[in-house]
Amino acid sequence: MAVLSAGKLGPIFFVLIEYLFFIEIKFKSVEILKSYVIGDDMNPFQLDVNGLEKKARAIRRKIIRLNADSPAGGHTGADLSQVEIVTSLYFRLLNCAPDRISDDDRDIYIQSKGHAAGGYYCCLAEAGYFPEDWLPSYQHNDSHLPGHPVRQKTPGVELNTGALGHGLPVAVGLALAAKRDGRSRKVYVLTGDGELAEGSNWEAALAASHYQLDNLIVINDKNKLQLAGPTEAIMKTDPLDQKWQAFGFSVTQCDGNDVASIVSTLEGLKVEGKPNVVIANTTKGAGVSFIAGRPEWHHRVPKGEEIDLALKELADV
Amino acid sequence: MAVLSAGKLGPIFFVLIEYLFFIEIKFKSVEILKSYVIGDDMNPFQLDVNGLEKKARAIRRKIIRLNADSPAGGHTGADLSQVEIVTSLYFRLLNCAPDRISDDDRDIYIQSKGHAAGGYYCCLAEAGYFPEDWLPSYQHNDSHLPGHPVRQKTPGVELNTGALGHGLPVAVGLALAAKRDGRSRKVYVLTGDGELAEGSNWEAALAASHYQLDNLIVINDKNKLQLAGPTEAIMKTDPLDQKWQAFGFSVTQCDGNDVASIVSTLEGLKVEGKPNVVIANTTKGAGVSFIAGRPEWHHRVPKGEEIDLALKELADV
Amino acid sequence: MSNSEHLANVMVQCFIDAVNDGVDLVPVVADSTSTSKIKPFVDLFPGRLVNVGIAEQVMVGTAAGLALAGKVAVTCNAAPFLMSRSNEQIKVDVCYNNTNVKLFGLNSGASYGPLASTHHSIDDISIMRGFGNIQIFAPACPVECRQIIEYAIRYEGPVYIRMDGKALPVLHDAEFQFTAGEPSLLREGKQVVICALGSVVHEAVAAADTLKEDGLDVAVVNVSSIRPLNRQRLVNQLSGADHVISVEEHNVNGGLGSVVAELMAEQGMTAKLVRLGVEDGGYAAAGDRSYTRKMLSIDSAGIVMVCQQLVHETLV
Amino acid sequence: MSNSEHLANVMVQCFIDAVNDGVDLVPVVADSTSTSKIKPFVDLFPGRLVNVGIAEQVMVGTAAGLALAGKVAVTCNAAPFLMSRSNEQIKVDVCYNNTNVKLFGLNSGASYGPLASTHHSIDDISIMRGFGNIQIFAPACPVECRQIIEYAIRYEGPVYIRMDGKALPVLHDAEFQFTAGEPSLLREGKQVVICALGSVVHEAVAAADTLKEDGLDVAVVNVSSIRPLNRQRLVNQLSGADHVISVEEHNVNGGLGSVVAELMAEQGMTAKLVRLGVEDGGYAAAGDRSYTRKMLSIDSAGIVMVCQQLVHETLV
Ligand SMILES: Cc1ncc(C[n+]2csc(CCOP(=O)(O)OP(=O)(O)O)c2C)c(N)n1
Ligand SMILES: Cc1ncc(C[n+]2csc(CCOP(=O)(O)OP(=O)(O)O)c2C)c(N)n1
Ligand SMILES: [Mg+2]
Ligand SMILES: [Mg+2]
Repeated sequence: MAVLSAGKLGPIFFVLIEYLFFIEIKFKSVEILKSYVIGDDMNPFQLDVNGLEKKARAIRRKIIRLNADSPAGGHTGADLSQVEIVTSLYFRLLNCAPDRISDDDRDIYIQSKGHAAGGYYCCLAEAGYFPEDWLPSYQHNDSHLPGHPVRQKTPGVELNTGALGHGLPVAVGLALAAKRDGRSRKVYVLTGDGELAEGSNWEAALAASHYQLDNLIVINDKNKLQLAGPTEAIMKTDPLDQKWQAFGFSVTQCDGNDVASIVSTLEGLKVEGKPNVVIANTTKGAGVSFIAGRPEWHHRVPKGEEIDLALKELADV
Repeated sequence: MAVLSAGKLGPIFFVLIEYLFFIEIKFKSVEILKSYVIGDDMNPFQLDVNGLEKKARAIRRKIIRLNADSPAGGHTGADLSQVEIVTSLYFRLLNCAPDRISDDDRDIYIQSKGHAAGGYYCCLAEAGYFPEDWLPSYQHNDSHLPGHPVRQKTPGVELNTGALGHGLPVAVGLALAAKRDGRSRKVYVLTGDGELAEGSNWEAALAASHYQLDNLIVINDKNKLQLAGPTEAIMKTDPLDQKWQAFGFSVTQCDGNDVASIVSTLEGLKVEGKPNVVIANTTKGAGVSFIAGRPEWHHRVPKGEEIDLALKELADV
Repeated sequence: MSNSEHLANVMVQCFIDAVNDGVDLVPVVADSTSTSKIKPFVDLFPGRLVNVGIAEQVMVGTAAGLALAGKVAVTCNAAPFLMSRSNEQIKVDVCYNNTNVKLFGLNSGASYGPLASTHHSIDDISIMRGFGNIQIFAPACPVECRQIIEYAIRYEGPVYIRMDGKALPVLHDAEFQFTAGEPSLLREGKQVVICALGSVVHEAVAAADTLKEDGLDVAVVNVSSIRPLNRQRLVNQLSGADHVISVEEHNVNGGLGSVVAELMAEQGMTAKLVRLGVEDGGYAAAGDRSYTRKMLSIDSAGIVMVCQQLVHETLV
Repeated sequence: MSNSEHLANVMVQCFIDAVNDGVDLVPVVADSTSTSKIKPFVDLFPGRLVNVGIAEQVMVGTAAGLALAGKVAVTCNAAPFLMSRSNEQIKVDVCYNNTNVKLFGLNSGASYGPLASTHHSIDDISIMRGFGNIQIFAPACPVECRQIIEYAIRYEGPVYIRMDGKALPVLHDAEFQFTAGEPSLLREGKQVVICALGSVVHEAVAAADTLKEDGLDVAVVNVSSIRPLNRQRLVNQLSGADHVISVEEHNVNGGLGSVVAELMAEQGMTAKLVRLGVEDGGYAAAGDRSYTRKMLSIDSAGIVMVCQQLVHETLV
């Protein structure tokens, strides 16, 4: 209920919602999540499950086109993996809007898995942070949209990332500052699962727990693949839940390619003196049959008829 | 029984010993640990508990004098904290000897908490790795014994350390090589407890577990103090056992200022596909009443009458 | 360009040859198997590669441990993460401990062009020059690369090799014999001497050839060996010129530009130096290689222009 | 020397003054409260300091996050670990993100003398010069130090300040006014110009004064501002000399020695440069400060000797 109470709304309705998800009934196609009353200090979209799913599809289509147009390859699998997570954040959960990108109280989203910049850009464009027609310039010379996020170039980007394992330490600083300044801001960080082998994450985890940063929410895009193959085979980071627990985090799991599961999990997080981690179980390349679960799509872009095939699979029905 | 079977000795006697310790009877002053038959490929001292305790006292006296003589301060508390650990290793457990410091099959000890170089040197000198009369040159210009271990300068030193968090990653490489080469060698690493905030340790822990390095033994000198004060207050690394477990280690605890507890724990370690960690509960500055448990002795040396007071407390009875 | 080859392929072939020759070589990667194009090695020698996952500190620490145990440990991953993420492991575990580790900085410089500055390594030579013990090389072509790696594998001690991320054409002929420390004169000329290293040596050579057609006499020295360096040889190669230009896909601070500047200042040479590369305090642009180079004036056209201006100024 | 002060004390006093002035300054340390002598600050402003434990990566990352949230974040810990362990966090989180973080490299150079090379930071200026955006300073005395820190706290953007680990006497008089970028001429002279930075400026001044008694005319320039740097001013200060010497408790590569070399080579100066410091590929000896400096010829006696040799050679 963290986000909610931050939004200063009555929690009763959401307790109900939370309960519905708790008993794990997935009304995926039913409009069960009612919109908030939209205020200045909240997410301007407030989409329900249906709306989020539609957005997710639209963002996926953008991802396919963006990568197909890229002159320098792209991380299609990583982009697709996180779609529901970033969609849920930008279209419902984040207290942030394109016209409030410097608001001191806005929620912060940090794309620690910076190589999925393409997916991040498509979401930001869809949410109106910059003009859609920037997307075809992805990775072109002097583009507003380089191969990894650069805050000086792209409105809405909060942190230049690309070297893995940088998001969480910076998020610790942001969350700590918010605590000290008495701000309601929350700080969300999205990491990969392979990325969690970086020791910097565990340094930050210790500090987050030590300083009781319950305004910090780490989301692990646990797609079980990293660059060279399955995380289990390359460098096992499992059991993730036990690691986070031992490092003082409150741990929740969700289906990271299911907006209902993500939303209910994130809206249900407790604020009780511990940083939160959500292990989002995902499929790398989710949404496109011939990309999903295939390690070779970590750094590969759709070509030729793959483009149409993918777009067809992603069409609205 | 890892160390033992490496030493190719019958395990029956030690099962008994293990049992005795298991039921936590401390025969500290009784000679319960019989000597091994001394062979070429084992520790040349093979001291029993009495012998180890005597050595520990001798090493502590050396530590007091060494630090008192130092022109550049010293880490007296950190030196004293680890005495029983290094004494048990060098005078009983390590398959290494002054005349076999380049033997490819020797066990390796890595002093990851390099700032306790003084304590390390005193132990090495006591074990005959270099002349005793080098000790007063500790931290002098161009000394064989600089303020942190330098393998090019001091016989017996395996790794230049001093920046915390370097020992374990290197130990992973050593242990991995031993596995691949079919060597019986074991690799021991001593870390501090504050040191475990360094992410490099957890990177190495993942790798050690992934590569099933059961020839690797990490010992945490858990004295509950770091430089600035109590580890709990500065940056809590607890619960250590849960952290190591979640990172795939086999975890044991012992009283790190009790040679019997250390020896029985280390001799009782299982070799079953997992790296081992021994959480050695110690007191920083152990053995000297006015140093023990005092954070200010992290970087302080005995002066004036403190020297005699300390030596008196450490006299053989 | 039919004889172009990607330096990583050359590297992997050298590894294979070394193991076949009985060298106990162990590559260590950090999830960087594709970056290092190591598959042929893994296919031939399964179980030899060590992959520590996305963890550069332990990659280098592990390599140092393997080396202490008698292996020839070679790390292969992207240069920017090697330099920065494992900086202290290189400083301490490799250089200070003087372990027999060979560090390959793959896709160095702005090879990763559009991936932007987290992926650019424009300070690797500078960083290595600040560390003790380690030898430092930057091959400019596949032939030289092979010989440098063969040398490095046999040399006992730490070595850093800066590797470009694109296929490079051959520069040296069959008789070429690499000697550690020797800068090689690729084009003779007296008016301007261009010193370059790595892949931009090709830009320098192309520039010199263009300028020759315009009647300008421009030398090109390939300084592939940064440490050791036969300083006297380089001094001889520079002396007599009115102008010296250093060209590198690297910051103008601390790398080749500084090496040349140091020599010239120590000798009190009257020639004037122009250092081309990433300017003080700046970054390489995110974009394709030719764009990035153009922005830095380290493509052949940029070098030509700088040379012409310099010679023109001298004449005026 | 009655007016000697430890630079860390100056630093902490500046922090206190800044907070009292309403600056939202947050010091971040990595178990380095004693190293940074921060207790008076903590006593006055309990709950303001952030101690992340022995974890330099998260120290710098956290500082960047605090800065993004509007704080003036200052990190205080030993220079060697800052430079190397958090190298990529400085590169990315501070420099590339251009965050308002001030990095204090405490006990830099060989301040930690007998603690040996893991504790020496003899490449920090070189490393910082390879990064973008960040400004770089090395104060030589408490008066200058205070003014540099006051400037840095008000300047919006990343700054690195190299801090010596010993009490240093005052060099500048009360009227001294630090200006970022300005090298200051401490002694005038025409035969030799000594450029120095940080605590060895005192060695250079002592050497110049000794040499003056011997009738040699030696200038001393304190290059406390490495970036920005008024290059033309430094060129003017150097021009006319037969010899230039750079003196630094740092590697001769990439730091002040290279800065001076680059300027001289670019200008085609005929003066000859001698770079004093840790030699290429070497280390500073483990020992007390005077011993270490003696070994490197960067103590006043060593500098005097080098100057005498140079002038003698010129006469012969
Ligand atoms: C510090 C660092 N090391 C290596 C890389 C290269 N790299 C980019 S993506 C990637 C794999 C990431 O896997 P994971 O974290 O699981 O993210 P996913 O793509 O699966 O979402 C690697 C190794 C990097 N960007 N940064
Ligand atoms: C990378 C690094 N950071 C900081 C230090 C400075 N330092 C030396 S000892 C020490 C405290 C160590 O505490 P702990 O690990 O608990 O060891 P103990 O002395 O208690 O045995 C610190 C912070 C260092 N040597 N290396
Ligand atoms: Mg993954
Ligand atoms: Mg401790």
